[in-house]
Amino acid sequence: MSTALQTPEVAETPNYLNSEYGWKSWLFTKDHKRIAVLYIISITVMFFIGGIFASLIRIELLTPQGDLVNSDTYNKFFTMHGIVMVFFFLIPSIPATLGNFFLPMQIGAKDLAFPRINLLSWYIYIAGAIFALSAIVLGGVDTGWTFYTPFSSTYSNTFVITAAVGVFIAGFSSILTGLNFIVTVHKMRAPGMTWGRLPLFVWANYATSLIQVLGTPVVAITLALVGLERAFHIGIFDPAIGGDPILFQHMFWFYSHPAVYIMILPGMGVISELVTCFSRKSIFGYSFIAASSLGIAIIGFLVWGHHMFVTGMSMYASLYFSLLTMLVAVPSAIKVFNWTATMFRGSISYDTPMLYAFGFIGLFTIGGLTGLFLATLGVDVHVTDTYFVVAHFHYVMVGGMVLAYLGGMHFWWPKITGRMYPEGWAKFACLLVFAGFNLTFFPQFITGYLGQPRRYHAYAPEFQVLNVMSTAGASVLGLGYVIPLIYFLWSMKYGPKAGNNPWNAKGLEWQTTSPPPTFNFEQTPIVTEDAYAYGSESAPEEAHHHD
Amino acid sequence: MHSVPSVRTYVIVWATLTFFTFATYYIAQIDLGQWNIVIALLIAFFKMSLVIFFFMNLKAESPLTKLFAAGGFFWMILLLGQFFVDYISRDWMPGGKMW
Amino acid sequence: MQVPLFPEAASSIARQVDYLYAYLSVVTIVMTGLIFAVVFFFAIKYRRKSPNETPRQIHGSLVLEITWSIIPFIVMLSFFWWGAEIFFANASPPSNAMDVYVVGKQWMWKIQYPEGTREINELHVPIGRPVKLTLASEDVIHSFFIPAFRIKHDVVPGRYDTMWFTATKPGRYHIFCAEYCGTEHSGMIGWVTVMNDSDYENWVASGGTEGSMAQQGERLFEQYGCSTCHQTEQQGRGPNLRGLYGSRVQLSDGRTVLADDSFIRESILNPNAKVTAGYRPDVMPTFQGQVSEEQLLQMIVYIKSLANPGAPASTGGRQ
Amino acid sequence: MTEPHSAVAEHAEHSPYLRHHFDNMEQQFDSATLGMWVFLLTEIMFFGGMFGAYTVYRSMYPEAFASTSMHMNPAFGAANTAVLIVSSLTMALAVRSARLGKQQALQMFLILTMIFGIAFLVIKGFEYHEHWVDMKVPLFSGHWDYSNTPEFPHQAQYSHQAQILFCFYFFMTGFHALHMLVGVGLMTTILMMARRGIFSTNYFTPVEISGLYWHFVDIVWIFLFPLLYLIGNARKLI
Repeated sequence: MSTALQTPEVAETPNYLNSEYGWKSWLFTKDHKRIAVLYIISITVMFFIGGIFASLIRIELLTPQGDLVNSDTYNKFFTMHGIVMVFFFLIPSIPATLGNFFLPMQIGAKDLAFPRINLLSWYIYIAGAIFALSAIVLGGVDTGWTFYTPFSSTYSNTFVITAAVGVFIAGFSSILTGLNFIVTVHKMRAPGMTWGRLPLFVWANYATSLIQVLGTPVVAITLALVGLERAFHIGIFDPAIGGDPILFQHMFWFYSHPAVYIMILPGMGVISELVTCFSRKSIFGYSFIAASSLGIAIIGFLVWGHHMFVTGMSMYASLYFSLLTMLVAVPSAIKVFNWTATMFRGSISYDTPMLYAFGFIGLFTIGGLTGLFLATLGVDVHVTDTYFVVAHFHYVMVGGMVLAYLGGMHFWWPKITGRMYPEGWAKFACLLVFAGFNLTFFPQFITGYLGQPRRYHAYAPEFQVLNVMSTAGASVLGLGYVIPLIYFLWSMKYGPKAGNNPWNAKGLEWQTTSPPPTFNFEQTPIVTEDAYAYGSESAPEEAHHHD
Repeated sequence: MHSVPSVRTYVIVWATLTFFTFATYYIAQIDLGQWNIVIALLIAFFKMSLVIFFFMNLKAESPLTKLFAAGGFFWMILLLGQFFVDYISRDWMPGGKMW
Repeated sequence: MQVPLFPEAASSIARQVDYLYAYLSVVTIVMTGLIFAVVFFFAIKYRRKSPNETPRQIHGSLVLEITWSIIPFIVMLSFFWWGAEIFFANASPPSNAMDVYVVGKQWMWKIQYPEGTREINELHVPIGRPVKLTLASEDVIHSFFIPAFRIKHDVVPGRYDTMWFTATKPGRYHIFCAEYCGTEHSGMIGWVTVMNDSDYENWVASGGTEGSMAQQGERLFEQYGCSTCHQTEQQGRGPNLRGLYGSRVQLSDGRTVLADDSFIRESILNPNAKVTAGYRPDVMPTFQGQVSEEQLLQMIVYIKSLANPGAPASTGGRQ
Repeated sequence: MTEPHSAVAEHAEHSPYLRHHFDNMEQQFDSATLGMWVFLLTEIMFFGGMFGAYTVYRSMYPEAFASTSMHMNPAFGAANTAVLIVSSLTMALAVRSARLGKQQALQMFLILTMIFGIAFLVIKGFEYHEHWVDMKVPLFSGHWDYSNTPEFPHQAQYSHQAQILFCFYFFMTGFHALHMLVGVGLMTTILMMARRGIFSTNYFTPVEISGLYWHFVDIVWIFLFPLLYLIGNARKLI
């Protein structure tokens, strides 16, 4: 790596960034890499908007009395935090940014199969985001991101329809991304890129796409039904006319449980790339990791009922969903074990992306195992709808998904921009994120078991100590997020040139120049090796000389 | 690229579809109890298959396309089936013991 | 300030849930510790020593894959089994449970006892006796949660839900609404007071000036004119309700249903949804919007009291 | 890992409609077709959500659904089914013409498809109008009444659940009609492309995938017809 940094580049090679200039060249681009950059900018904005709401929630919860804002405002805070983070950050996060950028490159394609649809999906995302944000500006929404009826359809006095329309629209953006990925993986692979040679990041995104395509339409129609019910005071979930509010929950979770796999699966794909690259090892159990991605996607559709054990769903259904939930944990466990085994006898470096991967493996293990608490019927009755749930999904979503996203961003940043980020600051920020995260969310497992219900504006005073710890952790975590934002922006101008392959990584995306040219490759590559062939003769030092 | 079916095939398919449309209409006028819905759905499935295999020419498509088409219906049935895991067992009386 | 790891355990199942939780926690800690330890060990032992080293490649091991699929699965099945055991054992209340009726409303819990006492956000129960709560909601979904008892159940509008517990330790414990229900969700809290038997008897005796729930129900029955058609001594235009509760009713469309709380509730609010065989459907008007959830419960308790043929109608309530 | 690869063969059959990122027309056509089928997958799930909810309520309130269905006019439904099936036939023939390069026939069949599609919407409009006059549109409170069915005097008892079935009726047929409108729009676009002489035996992808969409919308109706119109026709209840 050091050699690469010191190699001075004589002139900028033609690449996707300097091929055209001006805002039009960005807003009308059909290049998947530019669209990925547009997505990175938009989801970063959404992430920080969601983050502001999170900070406000944590500041409010410093004291048990609920004295900072009134309860109505607080309810809007957590609702907007949920809606923005789930639908406008987590779901598009890795697929629409890193996936959009690197999935075509990793399979040796010039672009996604439908570049115009790809651009359209970004515009749809922006339209959805505008609706969701206008709901905030108009006065907020207070239903929680789950939009449970009949509260959302009848009782809430806030801008539910605006927010629901935003989510509805954003759903189509997600569908189009998924559709594009599926077709691209099937039809656009370079010669020699067989299914058995696909990088695991591609497998993970493919599995994610299946969920996006199969699940998202159901939540779209469900939210449409809620919107219609709200607008015309007539509908199918209203108990007064014989409707069943629990049916709404079934329809909502049919998508929204698999949706958590939309969020985490691509993160798992990133970790497979990181662990192999920074251990210089071929992945342990390639086919098991690939199959477990598909397994998670498929079984993930069968387990949604574990959100509903105390809702009055039939207890036989509870039994069924509990058992299947145990089953879906197996492929996740397989992944964790295989990543760990990959490091065995490797050549492990401590570059920032690998630190994030370490963090991911640990935190995801905690997040996954605490998920089993919630799948276990006897315990779930007590801990569901408490802070235990909040802690669990933040361990998976923030400890898992956001760490993977940051790890992937650091890993591919030199390819995206052609520049290195400052390593020292990056390690420091990674440490802050890890420490701040644990301090924020670990205490919530305890408050949860002690019985603090979630979505409480004011809480019983005995929970205060743990809540203060959470808030303290959140401020560290917040700092850990702001630092990368600053140094990434800084590095775009002042970062040292990265060279084509600073990590000596395998994978087709590293075989082309940094930043990549508009059509990714000078000539369509022909693949002759398995993914992660770190032992093969195109040895690290050789790659240096090419720079 | 693909074989092109003859006009004759299309017309026969259309005639069959129309025939079954009226068949389903008239059968619905006869009280067959629970069988009314079964027959109506069987006819609908049959008509759907005709449209998919002939009009949409799925029979000439690749196995991959067939897999995706079948997957859609499978997934919808899965959605329904899992709704009914809850709904059919709501009234079962739980004994105190598990099994 | 001391931070406990477990909330107070004040019901018969609390300790069972705690043991299961402890088992899950131990497995989690051991597994996480193991993964952390191995990752740390590998990271240090196999750290990159020279920039150009190329480790020997290992591609996988079927034996290992099968091992680390099967063993976790068996452990998870043990979670499932134990959890399902507790869940099922507590699914339906014992037949000798005493009844308490809970109505959730934005943003309070309204509690009635068969004896006629009514409270808001306060629940008094005797120690050592199974208590069955019948839950109804007037508006949105709420969730009745008593952390010290380790129980929780959603309160869904348009239907009845039940939950039960046996308190084991005198004291005052939190009641929370656990399902987000609107502006003052976090204010929808209360206290359950567990009392010794004698204290409880005294407390019961001190309250309730409006008569028992069954008596209140009977008054409503007169007030709404139900008794014109549903006569208890002879056959009226509607079915005789004596002995109805708990029996199986033949419907006009051929089905039979159990005459339970939900059936009676539906029959009052939407009388024509399930019509008893031999009766005309369009005779009885709907009472939707006229009776509150609390009144409905009183009428149900009254009809329930008619189930026992020997007992006079107006002595409702406690066994 | 990689080596340069000569792409001469891929440029052999170069068409002006081959997009830069595809190797050849075959790949482009296959991608578009697969993409459409994947899109139809999402459409199945979109309608599937409604069909799922419908099935739950129908199993909950079978009698109410049967009696409420008496308000529908199966003659309209059957006529519309027939119209849609004819439009599917003309669409299939349009695709066939495109494949064989018969440009005149293609345009004619596209116009016919549009006519039948619009006929469907017009019939649907009459039907909606009839429901409106009949006070069966659950839009504004006080403007609906489910009790006036001469064939079935006891409808009043089901007035609650009747609203549910009518909600399904309007949501499902409404979303279906919306899809028909989109389909007619697609046909217009394709027709204009055909008039500009874009299609050839080498390039007819837009016709092919619009055809798939059109047939799918037809299939949805094939299910809506028996599920909404024909529930209770044979039942003489109570």
